[in-house]
Amino acid sequence: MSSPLLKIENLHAFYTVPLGGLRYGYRKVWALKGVNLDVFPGTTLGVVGGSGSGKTSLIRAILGFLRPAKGRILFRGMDISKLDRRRRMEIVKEIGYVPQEPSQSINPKMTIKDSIAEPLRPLGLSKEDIEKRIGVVMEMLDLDRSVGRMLARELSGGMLQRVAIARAIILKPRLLLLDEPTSFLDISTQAQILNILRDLKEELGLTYVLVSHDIDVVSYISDRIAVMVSGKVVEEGVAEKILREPLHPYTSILLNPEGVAREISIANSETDLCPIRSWCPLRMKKCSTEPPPAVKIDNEERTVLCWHYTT
Amino acid sequence: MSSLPLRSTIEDITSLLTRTWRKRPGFRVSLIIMIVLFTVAALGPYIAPYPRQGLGVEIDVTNALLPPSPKHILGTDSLGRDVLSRVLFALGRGLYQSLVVVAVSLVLGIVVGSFTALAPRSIEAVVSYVIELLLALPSILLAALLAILLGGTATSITVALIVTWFPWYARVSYLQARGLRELDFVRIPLYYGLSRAYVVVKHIGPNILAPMIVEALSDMGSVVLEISSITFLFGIGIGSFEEPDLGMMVANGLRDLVRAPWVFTAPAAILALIAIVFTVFGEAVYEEHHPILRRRWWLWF
Amino acid sequence: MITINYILKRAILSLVLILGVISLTFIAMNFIPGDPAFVWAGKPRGPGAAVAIESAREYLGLDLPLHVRLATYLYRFFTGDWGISVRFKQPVLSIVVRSFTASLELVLYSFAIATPLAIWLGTKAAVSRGGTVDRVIYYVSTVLAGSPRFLLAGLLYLVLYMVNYNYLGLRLDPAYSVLRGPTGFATIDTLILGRLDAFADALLRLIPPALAISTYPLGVLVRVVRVTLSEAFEEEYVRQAASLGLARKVIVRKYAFPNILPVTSQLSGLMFTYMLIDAMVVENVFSREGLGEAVAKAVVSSDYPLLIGATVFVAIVLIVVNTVADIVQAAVDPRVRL
Amino acid sequence: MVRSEELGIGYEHDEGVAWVVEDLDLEVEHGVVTCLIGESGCGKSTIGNAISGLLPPYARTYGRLVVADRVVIDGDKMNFTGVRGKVVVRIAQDPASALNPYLTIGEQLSTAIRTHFPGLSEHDVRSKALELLSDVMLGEDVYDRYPHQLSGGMKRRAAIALALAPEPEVIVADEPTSALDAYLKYAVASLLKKLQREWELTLVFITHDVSIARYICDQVVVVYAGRIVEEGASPRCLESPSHPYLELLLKALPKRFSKDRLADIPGMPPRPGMYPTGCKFHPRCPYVFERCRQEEPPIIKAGDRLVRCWRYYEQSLT
Repeated sequence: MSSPLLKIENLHAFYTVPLGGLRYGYRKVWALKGVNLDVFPGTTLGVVGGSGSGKTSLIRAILGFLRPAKGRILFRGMDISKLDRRRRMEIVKEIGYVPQEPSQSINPKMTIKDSIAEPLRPLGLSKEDIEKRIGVVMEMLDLDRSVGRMLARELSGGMLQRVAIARAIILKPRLLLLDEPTSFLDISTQAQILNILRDLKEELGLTYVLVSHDIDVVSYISDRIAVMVSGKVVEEGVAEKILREPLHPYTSILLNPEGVAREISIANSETDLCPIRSWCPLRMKKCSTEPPPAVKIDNEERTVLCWHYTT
Repeated sequence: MSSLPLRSTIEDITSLLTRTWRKRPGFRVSLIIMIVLFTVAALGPYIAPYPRQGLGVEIDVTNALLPPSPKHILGTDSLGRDVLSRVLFALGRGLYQSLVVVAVSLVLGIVVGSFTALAPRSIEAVVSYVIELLLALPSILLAALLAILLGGTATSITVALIVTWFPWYARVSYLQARGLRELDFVRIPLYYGLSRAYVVVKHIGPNILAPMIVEALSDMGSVVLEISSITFLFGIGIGSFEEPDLGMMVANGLRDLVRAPWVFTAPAAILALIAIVFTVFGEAVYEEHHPILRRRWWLWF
Repeated sequence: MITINYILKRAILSLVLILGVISLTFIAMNFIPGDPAFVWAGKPRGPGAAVAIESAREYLGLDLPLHVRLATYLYRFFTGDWGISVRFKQPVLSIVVRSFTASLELVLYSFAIATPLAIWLGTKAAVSRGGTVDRVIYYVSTVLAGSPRFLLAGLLYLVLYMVNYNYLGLRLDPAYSVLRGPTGFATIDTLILGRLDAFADALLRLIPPALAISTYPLGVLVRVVRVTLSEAFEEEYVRQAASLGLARKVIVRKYAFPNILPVTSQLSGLMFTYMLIDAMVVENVFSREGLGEAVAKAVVSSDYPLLIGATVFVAIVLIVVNTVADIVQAAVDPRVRL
Repeated sequence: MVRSEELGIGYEHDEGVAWVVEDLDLEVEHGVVTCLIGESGCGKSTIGNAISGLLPPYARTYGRLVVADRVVIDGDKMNFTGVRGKVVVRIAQDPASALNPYLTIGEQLSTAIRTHFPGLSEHDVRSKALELLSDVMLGEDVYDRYPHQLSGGMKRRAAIALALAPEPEVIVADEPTSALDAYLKYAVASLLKKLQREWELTLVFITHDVSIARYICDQVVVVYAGRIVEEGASPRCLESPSHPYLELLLKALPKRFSKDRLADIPGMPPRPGMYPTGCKFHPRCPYVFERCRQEEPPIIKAGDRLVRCWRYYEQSLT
C-alpha cells in the first residue's frame, strides 16, 4: 500500500470556554483525545459522529484553526502543525476546505468571482491567468458565468456551496476537507452536491476527508469510514465492511437508530474511559476502570476501540 | 473591483433611506426640514442682514436688548447685535461641527474596532482597555480641560467629543467584527495567507459599515445636544464672546431670560429644531433597519 | 445569587480603569504643551503671577525625577490632597464632592420620575404597536429625548416665574442655610434633621429642574422598553406561550416583561453620563449650585486643578455606576445566576 | 379533526401578497399521525402555523379551515380564541427557545395549567405539573429548575410536557427532530408517538426527513410549492411513490449499500409568489408533457392514494 497523504497521530486538542455562569476563568474542553487516522491518496475518508464528537475539530486542527496540544498531523510526511509561515503557505495550496454553512463561508458583500479568486491573490498572478482559472473552476461546477458578478445574498444555499467548492479547488489541491458540506441543504440540493463531489474526485484525482453526521451521506462517497465519539475514533475501516458488520456498539446505533429510540448518554468527560460505558450492551468490568484499547482486526484492516474485541 | 464593497454599502444605505422615505411620514418631514436647515446654513453668511454683527466683530451697545421689530426681526442681544444674523452664522458652524464629530468618530471607531478584533490577543486586550478607559471620561469636563490647554473653544470641543464618541463606535464595531471573525469567510482568506489589512478592508469593513452608519445617523441628535450643552456651559462662564455659537447664545440669553426672552428663545428653538429633526430622522432609519421593528406588526395573540 | 467571584472580577476591572484614569490625568498634568506650572497656576497675569507659578512648580515638583512625581501624585490622590482650586481658593476635593452631590441629587430625582413612567408608557406602546397610541407615545418620546434640556428648563423657568412660583434658584431657602446634614443631599439632610418645612422647600426647588432633566431618560427608556418588548414578542417562547392559549395579559407580564430588566439597568448606567451633563446645564438655568456652576466658573478662570479633579471624580463615578449596572444586569437574568 | 377546504395562505409585503399555500384540501382524522413532508420553503411550516393559530397578522387567507368542528379560518377572517391551547398546541423546532429562560419549568407548566383549568387548587396544579413531567420521563426536581439548568434532551422533554399541559386534542410538531443526531431523532419521535397513543392525540408532524416520517406516521402528505402533491393513508407511499416529485426525492437520498448515482432534480423549488403556471413541478419534471405546462392538475385518486399529476388522469377516468 502506498504511504498515506495525511497521517494523524495521537492528536489531542482542546478549546477554552468561559467557566460559565458568572465564575471567572476558563476551562479546557478536550475536543480531540488521541485521534489516529490515515488518509491514502485518491481515497475518501468519511468521518461520522454525533454533535460534540470532535469531527469538526478534527478538520479545524488540520487547517490550523485549532492548535494541537499533543500529537502530530503529517501531510506528505511533514508535520504541518509546526511549520513556519512561509512553509505553511506552500502546504496550504494543497489542502482545500469546504465549510459547513454556505451563508457564512461566502462574504455576502463580495462578488462571487472575487470570492472564488481569493485563494489566488497571494500568488500574484496576472489578471488573465486569474480570469482563466476562475472560468475553469466555474465550468467544472456548472456555475453560469453570469453568477460571477452576483453577490452571495442573491444565491441559494446549493449555489453557494458550489461556489465554496470552486474556491476550495481553484489552487488545485490534493486534499479536500469537507465539513458537513450538505447539512444545511435540502435533499435535492444535497444530491446535486454529492454528485458533483463524486465527479470532481474522479476528474481531479482528489483525496477527501468528509465529515458528516449522516452515515448515509458518508457511505455514498467514502472508501473508508471512521466513527468518532467524544473526541475519539472508536471504529475505523473499509466502508463496506463497517456498514455491513459494525463492531463497535456505537456504530451499530448510528446504523440502526430506530432500534434504540431512546435517549442515550455520551460521557463527554475528561477521562479516557469509554464514552458509552454507561449503557453499552457489551460492557465489561474493565470498561469503567481502564480506557479501551485500539484493537486491530481483519488483517489490520479495521480498528475498534473496545475491550470486547481484545480476545 | 475594489470599489465594490463601498458600492454595496452605498446601495444598502440608499435603499434603506428610500424605503424609510416611502413608509415613514416623520422621516419625510424631518428630511425636508434638514435640507432647509442645511441650505439656510450654507447661505447664512450671505443673507444675514448684519453680517459683521453676526460674526461678532461689531457690537452696538446702544441698541441692546431690542424686542423683535422689522429692523431686527428676532431682536438684539445684550451687546446690541442682531439675533437673526447671529443665528444664521451660528447655524452653519453648529451643523458643520456635529457632522465632523460624527464622521470622524465613525471612521476612527470602525478602523480601531475592526483591526482590534483581528489583532493578536495582547493588543486586543490593551486596545479594549483603552476604549473602556476613554468611555469613562466625561466629555464635558474633557472639553473644559482642553479649552484651557488649547484655548480655542470650537476645536477643543470637537476634539473632546471625538475622543469620547469614537470609543462607542470602536466598541460596537469591535463587537460586530469579533462576531464576524469566527465566520468562515473571514477565516478562509487568513488561512490562504492574505493579510489582516486585506481581511479588514474586504470582509469586515463592508459587513459592518451599513449598520454602523445607521448607528451614527441615530446618534446625530445626541451629538448636537451634547455640543450645545458644552458651549452653553462655557457661555455661562464667559461674560462676553464673539464667536457665533448657538449654545453660547442661549447661555447669554439666559441672563436676560425674563427681560428679553427672545435672546434666549430664538437660538434655543433653532437648536431644538436641529436636535429633534436629527433624532426623528435617525430613529426612523434605525427602526426601518431593525428587522423586527420594520415589520408591519401588531400583537396577534 | 450571583457569585462573589463575578462581582470581584468587575470590581478589579473597574479599579484598573480608575488607575488608568488617574495615570491619564498625571500625564495630562505633567506633559502638557507649554509650562505645566503656568497652566496649573491658572495662567496668572499681573504682579502675583511669578509667586503663583513658583508655588505651582513646587506643588507639582517639576524639578524632581518622574517616578518620585508619580509616587507623590498617587500618594496625594489617595490621601485626598487634590490641590487647591485657583478660582475658589479651597481644596479641590471638597468643592468637587459638594457640587457633585448637588447634581447627583437632581439626577437621582429625575430617574425616580422617569423610570416608572417610561416603563408604563413603553409597555403601552409596545402592546398597541402600529396603532395610534403607539404612534403618539413614540413621537412624543422621540421629541422629548431630542429636545435640548436648557430649552425645556428655560421655558419651565419662565412659566414658573410668570406664575410667581417662589421656589426658584438655590437648593434651599437662605433661611435654612444653617442646616447641614451628613449626606449633602438637601432633601435627605432636612429629613434627617427632622425639618419637614425645610424638606418641603428643598423638594419644591428640586422638582422643576428634575422634571426638565427627566425628559431625557423618559424619552430614551420609553423607546427602549418599546423596542425590547417588541423583540420579546417575537421570541419563540412567547409564541409558544401564545400557542398554549395563555391570556395576553399573562404573556406580556410574565413572558415578555422580564426581558426589559437587564436592558433597562444597563442603559440606566449609560444614561447617567448624559443626565449628569443635563443636570449641569439645567442647574445653571435655575441658578442652583452644582457641578455645572463649578465647571462654568472653572473654565473662565483656567482653574486647571479643579477641572482635573472634577474629571477624575466624575470618571470614577461613571466607572462605578456602570459596573454596578452591569452587575445588576447580570443578577436579574436567571441564565447567569448560579 | 383538522379539515381545510381550498385553503390559501399568503403573506403581505410591500408589493402585494405572496401566496405560499394555495388550494389546500387537507383532512386529518382523529387520533392519527400525519406527516407533512417537503423541502424548505414549500409551505409546510405555514400550514402548521395556520392549524395552530400562529399565523402572523400580515398573513392573508382564503377558503376555510376547521379544527375540531370549529371554523377557525373563514375567508380572510381568523378566530382562534378557545382553540389555541385548548384544542391545538404547537411544538416548536428548538426546545431551548420555546422555554422561557426567566421562569422555572414548574412556573411555566402551572401558568398553562391554571389558564386552562381555572378551578384547580394550587396543590392540584402542582401535582398535575409533576404528573406531566413524569409522563415525559422527567424527575420531580425539574419542577424547580430553570431551562438553562437542563440538558438538551431534558429541555426537549420539558417542552413536550409544556405542550401537553392544556390537554389539547391536536399537536402540531414543526420539525421537532431537525438538527438532532440520528438516535436522538428517533428518541424524540418515539416519545411523541407514545404520548400520542396514550393521550389519543391527533399529531401533525412536519418534517423534511423521510426516514423519520416512515418511522412515525400513519398518513403521509407530500407538499410541494404550497400544494399537496401526494397523499396516502400509510407510510407505504414512501416506498412506492406516485408523484414524480416524491419519486425523484426518494431517489435523491443516498442509500446505504448502493453507490448508484443519486437523482439530480434539476433547478430549485420555486419561491412563494413566483410559482410557475400549470403544474408547479413541471419545470423540474422528467415526465413533463404539454398539458402540464398549461393547466394545473387536480388532485386525483390513484389506487390507495391521491396524486396531483396529469399522468394519473386517464387512469382515474377508466
